[in-house]
Amino acid sequence: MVVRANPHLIDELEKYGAQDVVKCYHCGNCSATCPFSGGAYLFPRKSMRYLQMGLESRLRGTLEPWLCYYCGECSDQCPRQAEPGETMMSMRRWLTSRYDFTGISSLFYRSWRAGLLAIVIVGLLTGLGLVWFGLARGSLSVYDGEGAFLPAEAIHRFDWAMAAVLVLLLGINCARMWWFTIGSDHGLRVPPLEYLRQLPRLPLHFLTQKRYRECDRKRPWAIHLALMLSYLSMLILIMFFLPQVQQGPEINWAVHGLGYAAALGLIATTVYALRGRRVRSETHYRHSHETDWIFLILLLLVAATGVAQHVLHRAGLPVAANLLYVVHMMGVVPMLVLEVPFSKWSHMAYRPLAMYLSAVRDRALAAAAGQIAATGQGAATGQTAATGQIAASRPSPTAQGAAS
Amino acid sequence: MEFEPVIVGFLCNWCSYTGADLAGTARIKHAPNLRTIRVMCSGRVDPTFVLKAFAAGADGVLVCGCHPGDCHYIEGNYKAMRRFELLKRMVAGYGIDERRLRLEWVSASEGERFARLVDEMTADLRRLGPCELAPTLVPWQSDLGTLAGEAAAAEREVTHG
Amino acid sequence: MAERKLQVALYWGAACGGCDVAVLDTDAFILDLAAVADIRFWPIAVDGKYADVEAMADGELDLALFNGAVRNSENRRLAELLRRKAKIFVALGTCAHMGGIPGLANGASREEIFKRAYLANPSLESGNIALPAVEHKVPAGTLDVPEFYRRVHKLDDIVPVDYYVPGCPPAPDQVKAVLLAVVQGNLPARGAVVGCSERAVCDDCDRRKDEKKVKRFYRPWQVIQDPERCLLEQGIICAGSVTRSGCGVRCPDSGMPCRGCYGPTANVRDQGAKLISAVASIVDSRDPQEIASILGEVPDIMGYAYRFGMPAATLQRTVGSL
Amino acid sequence: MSEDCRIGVYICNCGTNIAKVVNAEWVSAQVSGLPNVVCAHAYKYMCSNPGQELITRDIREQRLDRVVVAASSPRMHEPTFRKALEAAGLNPYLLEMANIREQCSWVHDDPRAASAKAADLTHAAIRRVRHHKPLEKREANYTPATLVLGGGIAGLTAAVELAEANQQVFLVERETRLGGNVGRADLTAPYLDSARDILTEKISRAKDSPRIEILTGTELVDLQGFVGNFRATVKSAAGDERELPVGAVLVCTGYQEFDATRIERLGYGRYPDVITSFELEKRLAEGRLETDDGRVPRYVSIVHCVGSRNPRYHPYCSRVCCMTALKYGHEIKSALPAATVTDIYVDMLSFGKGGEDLYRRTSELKTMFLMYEKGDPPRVRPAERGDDCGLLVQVNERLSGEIIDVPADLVVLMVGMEARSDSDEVARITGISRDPQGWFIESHPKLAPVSTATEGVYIAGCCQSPKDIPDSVAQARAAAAMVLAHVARGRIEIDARFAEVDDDLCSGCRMCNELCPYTAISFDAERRRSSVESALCKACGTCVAACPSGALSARHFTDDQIFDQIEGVLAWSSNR
Amino acid sequence: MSRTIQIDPITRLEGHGKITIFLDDQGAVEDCYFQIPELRGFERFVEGRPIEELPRIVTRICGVCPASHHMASAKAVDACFGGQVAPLAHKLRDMYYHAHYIHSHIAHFYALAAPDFVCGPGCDPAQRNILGVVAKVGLEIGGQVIASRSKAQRIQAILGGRTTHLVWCLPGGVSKGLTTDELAEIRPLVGELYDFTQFSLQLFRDVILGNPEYVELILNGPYTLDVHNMGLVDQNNAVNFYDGQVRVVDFEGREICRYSPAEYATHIAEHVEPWTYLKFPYLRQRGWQGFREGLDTSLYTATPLSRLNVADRMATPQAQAAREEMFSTLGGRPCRALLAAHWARLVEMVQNAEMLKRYCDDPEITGPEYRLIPDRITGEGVGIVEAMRGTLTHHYTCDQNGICTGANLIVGTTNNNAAIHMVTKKVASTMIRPGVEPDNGVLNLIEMAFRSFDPCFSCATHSLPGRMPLIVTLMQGGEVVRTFRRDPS
Repeated sequence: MVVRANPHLIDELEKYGAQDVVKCYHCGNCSATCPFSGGAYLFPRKSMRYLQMGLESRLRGTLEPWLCYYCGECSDQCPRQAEPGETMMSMRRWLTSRYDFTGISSLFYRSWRAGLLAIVIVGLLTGLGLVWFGLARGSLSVYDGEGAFLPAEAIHRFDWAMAAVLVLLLGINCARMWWFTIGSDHGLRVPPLEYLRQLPRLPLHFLTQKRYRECDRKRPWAIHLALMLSYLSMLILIMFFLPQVQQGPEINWAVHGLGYAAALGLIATTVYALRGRRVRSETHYRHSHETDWIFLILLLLVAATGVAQHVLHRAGLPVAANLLYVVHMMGVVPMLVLEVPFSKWSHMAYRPLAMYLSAVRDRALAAAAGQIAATGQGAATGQTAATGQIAASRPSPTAQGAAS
Repeated sequence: MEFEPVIVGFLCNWCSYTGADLAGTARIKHAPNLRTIRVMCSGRVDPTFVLKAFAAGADGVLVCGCHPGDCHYIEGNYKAMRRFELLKRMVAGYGIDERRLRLEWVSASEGERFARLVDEMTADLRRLGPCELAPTLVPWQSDLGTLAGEAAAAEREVTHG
Repeated sequence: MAERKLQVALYWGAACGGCDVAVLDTDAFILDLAAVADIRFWPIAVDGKYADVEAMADGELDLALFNGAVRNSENRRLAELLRRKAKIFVALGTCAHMGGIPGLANGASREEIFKRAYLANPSLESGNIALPAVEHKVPAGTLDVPEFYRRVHKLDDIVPVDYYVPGCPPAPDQVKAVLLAVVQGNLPARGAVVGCSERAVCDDCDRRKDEKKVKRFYRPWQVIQDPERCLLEQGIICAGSVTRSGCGVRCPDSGMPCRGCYGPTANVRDQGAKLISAVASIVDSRDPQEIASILGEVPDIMGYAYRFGMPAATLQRTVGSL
Repeated sequence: MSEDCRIGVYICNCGTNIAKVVNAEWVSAQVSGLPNVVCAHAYKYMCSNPGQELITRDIREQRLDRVVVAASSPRMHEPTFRKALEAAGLNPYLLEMANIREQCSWVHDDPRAASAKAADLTHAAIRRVRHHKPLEKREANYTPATLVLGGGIAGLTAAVELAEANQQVFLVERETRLGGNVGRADLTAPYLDSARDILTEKISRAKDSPRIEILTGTELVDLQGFVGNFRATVKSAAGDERELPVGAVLVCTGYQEFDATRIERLGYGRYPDVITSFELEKRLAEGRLETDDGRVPRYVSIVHCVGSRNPRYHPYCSRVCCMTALKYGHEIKSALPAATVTDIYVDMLSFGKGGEDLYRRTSELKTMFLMYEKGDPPRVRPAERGDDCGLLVQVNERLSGEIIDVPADLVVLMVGMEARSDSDEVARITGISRDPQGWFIESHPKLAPVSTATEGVYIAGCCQSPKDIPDSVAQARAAAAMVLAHVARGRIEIDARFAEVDDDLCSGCRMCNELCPYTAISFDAERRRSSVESALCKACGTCVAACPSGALSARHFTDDQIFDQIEGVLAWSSNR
Repeated sequence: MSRTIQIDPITRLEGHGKITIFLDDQGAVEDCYFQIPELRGFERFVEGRPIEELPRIVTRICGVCPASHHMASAKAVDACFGGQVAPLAHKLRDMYYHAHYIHSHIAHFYALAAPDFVCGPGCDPAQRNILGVVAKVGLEIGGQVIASRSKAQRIQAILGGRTTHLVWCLPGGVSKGLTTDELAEIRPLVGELYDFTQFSLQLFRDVILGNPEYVELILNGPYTLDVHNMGLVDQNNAVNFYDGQVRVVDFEGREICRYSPAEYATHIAEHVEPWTYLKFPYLRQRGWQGFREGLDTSLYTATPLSRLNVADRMATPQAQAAREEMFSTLGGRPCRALLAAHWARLVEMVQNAEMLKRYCDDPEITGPEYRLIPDRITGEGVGIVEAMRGTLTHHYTCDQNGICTGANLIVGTTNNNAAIHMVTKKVASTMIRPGVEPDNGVLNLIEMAFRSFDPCFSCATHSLPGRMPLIVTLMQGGEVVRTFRRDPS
């Protein structure tokens, strides 16, 4: 089937951070160095090719960018400084924007200002809302218990409400991802069972970043894992133990110990990342899309304010603690509302999903191949049977007539 | 012991002889049955040379020149080609097997091809055996010595055969 | 002129007698010769028997002219006899020089020749199986005939020859010239070919010659030849260029191509090989197929190449055994 | 043949190169008994100084007058040993070599057979050398004028070079204007400087030079004579002929472009917006980069290897197209930044100085590079309704394995170079040989890139093979240098090996006249004899083999020599 | 006791023969053999040659009558190409052939036969040759003889470009015509030759008929044989040398058969004897009956005399007159006196000269249409002419490319092989009587038997290379007791 080349796609991708794709002349070094490249997935080269040729549909349907962790090996090996690693990164951004049905994602990626503005607005709205809510039902000098300015239960309910919305959005995008990569490929028939059989991969990859560890470079994986686990544990604390977390002023180590570790992890890793991006310490830090900065800063901000309001509360300064709490929420809410479905944060869903889907896809292809082989054989045997029949029927002219 | 044919080769200086040298510098082993005579061009090869070679006892004669169009002398090899057309008929007229006389094009870069050519022809001639020019080449005295008996034999054969 | 008359003998081996006629064709010169020479032996015209020759002292003859090739033991005997008796032994004519037309027999085996003559031809007594025998008993005694050699030999295969007078037959004037040279004793170094030109027939041929390029060959019967133009250029195989002159361009002048009876010039070792080399060289084509088809028109290579010289060819080989 | 000649035979061990297979001692023992052999030695390295001294000493002390060296290929060391003979006051041509290394020890394993063969070859050499005659090289004057054929960049360069070395030059150009194909170009790759600048400089220098006579609208119709003494006949468009005496001829007749209509699927000739590189050059030069109907193209597709590297047309690479195409990328982008350029190529050959750099720079301009399968050129067809372009180029894209449509308003075909249709004529007149594609063949692809089979006739530029401007210029200068080298020597040395006619034997049959590719044989109609102009003769011997009356003989390759050689090689090893 | 007589070799004829005579104890002839011992193989080695080349190859069968072979061959080749020949070519060939006849007959009569009569059988061998003849008749006449022969040769040279070994004839015609200038050169020669034929007849009358001893020898000597005659005749049975039908007439003048060339094999067969290489032709219908004379024999002669015996008339007036004179002198036709062949030869010469005259006056003779290019190859042909020494037959076959695939030749002298064998024995038995020592004369008389046939063993032995001397051997118990030979001194 003939596909139309789109010379302009490459310009589009540049807005998502693609750089020097044009320089690539397909020597294939990148694919050669990448430990994951191979078999059906010849990235980064193949994706680079689609990109250069502007084969949008092909690009939208590929899972390859998600199979890359941007260890940066390929970019370092590239004889043309075509930055394949970064191109994969930018393609992930682009893909995110494709999956997102609202179009918000592509808006944010193409203009960081819009993204930032949205964050600020959501932040302010959150602030105002909380202040109004607090003053209406309690006093600023009370941190917890009766008449608390922001009672934990209330926040807890709010969190769950928000989570529900996010999961819905993300779910839809994931569905679209499935549709682009497998669903719309009518040539591909997936045995339904495979979806179940491959399911365990999701949590596995989500929790262990197993695949990331296979990269030759281990440090990025370690950092990423640390960040990811800190965030995860923090998320669990908040989603399930918020009241206990907010109790005080005495420290409940069962809960707070974990909290402190997570916070430490978050701050350490974000600081590391920010510093890295500033001094371009590593290949994957060499190029930073605005969204990268926003995300990290936001994350650091949230972590820092969270810790701060906690300390103030313990220090017996309820007013200051409450105010900081509000500020903290002003970071948390936009971060969750905007980043998770529409931006970088979404990859924590897409990546494992990509692993899962690619596995499913592979099985499907393998099955198809087997099918062909089988049918081929069937045909062959059928044939021999036929000839056998003819041979057998040689003597009888009628049979022969029938045969012919 | 196996019969070892002797082949006389007329090689043009610019392509074939150089090709043969190349086989040497590349150490491409081949049968030691060829005896090379260098001429400037395959066009220099007078049919008389070939007949002379057979008369002097060669079992085969190999004439090599540049590929058509590549002749150092522009078209000497075409002249060789034309003469060969009649020469092979003359050699056949002498009752000599056509496989004993070959005209081949070997360029300066075809050391391998040259080596294979020599091997191939040597193998052919081993199969064919010596190029018998007798009985008429035996000195006439011995010719006479055996004549009477042969005449009688001939007569027997003719009359009773 | 010498006091003592020149002692001369003429003899024919396997020949047609044309050479002797050539001597007779010197006409009145015969009488002049008779004045200065005793013709001691000349079977065609003068009485005198072998015995007379055998009786001579070695070297008694000043000159012996031997024409004809050596086909049988009788020819050989006479060749050796005359060689012994003669101071100057001359091969007269093409047969003695190169084997001549009878030499064409070297293209066939003795058996084949016998078969064709006595066992397979339309006018034979039906059912004949009789063959001539070297020895045959008759009631009164035994009859014999000489040994018939396996092939035809040119004279100097048998005995050393001092001079060669080529031609089939030699032009009478040339014969006269040679005899005069002997009489006057101004002969070149022994082994020379005399009574002919050093150059080829083309030298004396008046036909116009241009650069030669032939696209098609014809057999003499296929075209009316242009009497002004070189026959070879007209595509008619002519051996003039590979043949000594001296004949007087008899054949080309009568509209027929030369077949080479005077033999090759001094530097040419094989008249036939030279002929095919020359003829092939002027074919006007570089395309193998075309070359093959053009030269395919030329029939009977051996017959053209060795019409008069098969026993003198570089490569001696008759087809078939025996 | 000199009956009483005294031959010295020297068999080389060549270290172990020969000795490891051929028993040199045995060979020398074999041949030492042969007639005329005065001495036979086996020695470690004959080509070494001591080895050569061995020869020279024997020549002096043993009064040798013939020498046989059995060693490496004569193509290798013949000059060496000839010098040795000369050093000892012996004519160098009294040497004969037997090749017992390249054609014996290096290619055979069986010592017995190899030694026997070596002995045969040596025997043959001994038989042959007896017929050798002292030969003297001869000299002829050199006419200090040069005919330069073709007024392209190569011809101009050579002409100017020669003129500035005070040489008379006749610059013959078939067209009415100088400049050739370069004159049809706008900018040049890879540095994008103007072709016009390059040319006008050369042309004006040529025109201003008092030593260059420029003959435009003129062509060469005949060339007689030999190196240093040619007589070239040129014919003007008007039809009047003129004979020029020259010492050398430089052939710089260039190339012609491939006819793109031959590849139907490219649509050249069918769609007005499919144009050749030369047509694009024209538009670029005129500064109007637009489609046929005057629109500004948004999409430009450049198709490489049109007629080149295609088994069905020309197997070779035309060498300049890739760089030119990249150049177009630049020119188009700079003219129309909005336009997108697509380069559809087989392989991107960006060899040489600045090439790779130009490639990178062009790709940075977002040129889309598509690769197609050799022999499967893209198909051009009109765009469908609703497309934002005039044409669609369908490419079987190798790198992605996709069949894709590329939008195009203008399709540029990088037509390759091919030998001029009249190259056979030029070749015939000047006695140059051509390869199957019609390009002129140089004497040696590596060591003699500008000389030809005819001494004194040189080739430069694209008439020899496709090449870019720098290479053409370099070749032109090299050719000029060859000429000047002759001039410096002043006289021409004529090889002592050539064919000669024995006037006493020639019967004027004219069999040989047509055979000589160098027209060295002339016929004197008055005397009815043919004769060889020895200086023209290259000693191939074709005429000798053909001469029916044995009047022609080839010096140093006489019948006697070859016949004895035949007897020699067979004397011992023949089965009879 | 028995003896062996040797004559070694037969001289003054083109070629040699070998005779072995066995004498019994009384010295009477017991048996006598005439042998030819060689083989040249023309029939074999013309195979594979282009058929049009044969006329110029077969001339080498005989250098004395090459034109006969050339003409017979040319006619056979014409037939192989379908037989169309330019009419003018026939005239030119015939004209040439007449000149050739004159040359050959002069040579034979004066150089070979005349010595026997002019000098006499018994004279010194050293004198018994052309030079002897010249000495006898005088240098002036001798010169005239030689000159006349060379005139005949000259005419041939002008017409065909060559004398010995002609190359002139091509299928369909001849390679060159006759120009008016050439005719102008020929015309006077012809006149002189005619005069010379008359002179020769006169010489014969004077020298031979004037000598009763000779007349006796001719008429009543042993030189007669009761065998048939063969010769070529035209449609009204006049003598023709170049073309016509072969007629065989018995020795009493009755026609036995008359056939055209293509039918030769149904009328003629060849018998092979193991003691000679030369075959013995005979009339096939009558079958081989051995060497016997008589009305029912299958043997025949083909000589000038046979030709005159066979034909009813000569083709020209003066020749006819000479013929009448001869037969009346010798007692009517047919004549069985073999030696009369010499006379017949002179009669033929007259017809030759007269025919030459005719052609000289033929306005068409210098025309341009002397050759047709054949348009087809039919593949087989027989050509017959009268060679001086008898009827000559060439029979060829060829393939579609005109390459010869087979050849068969029956040559003049071969026809006479049996006759020679018989007459030799006859003469020997009469001349060699018990107790009488044979002398030169006797032995020469035996040779004379040959010469009457003007036998050409180079022709006859076209299939036999080299030559044998005639040996008359006297034998006892298979042993050569003594070799007889004439002593020059």
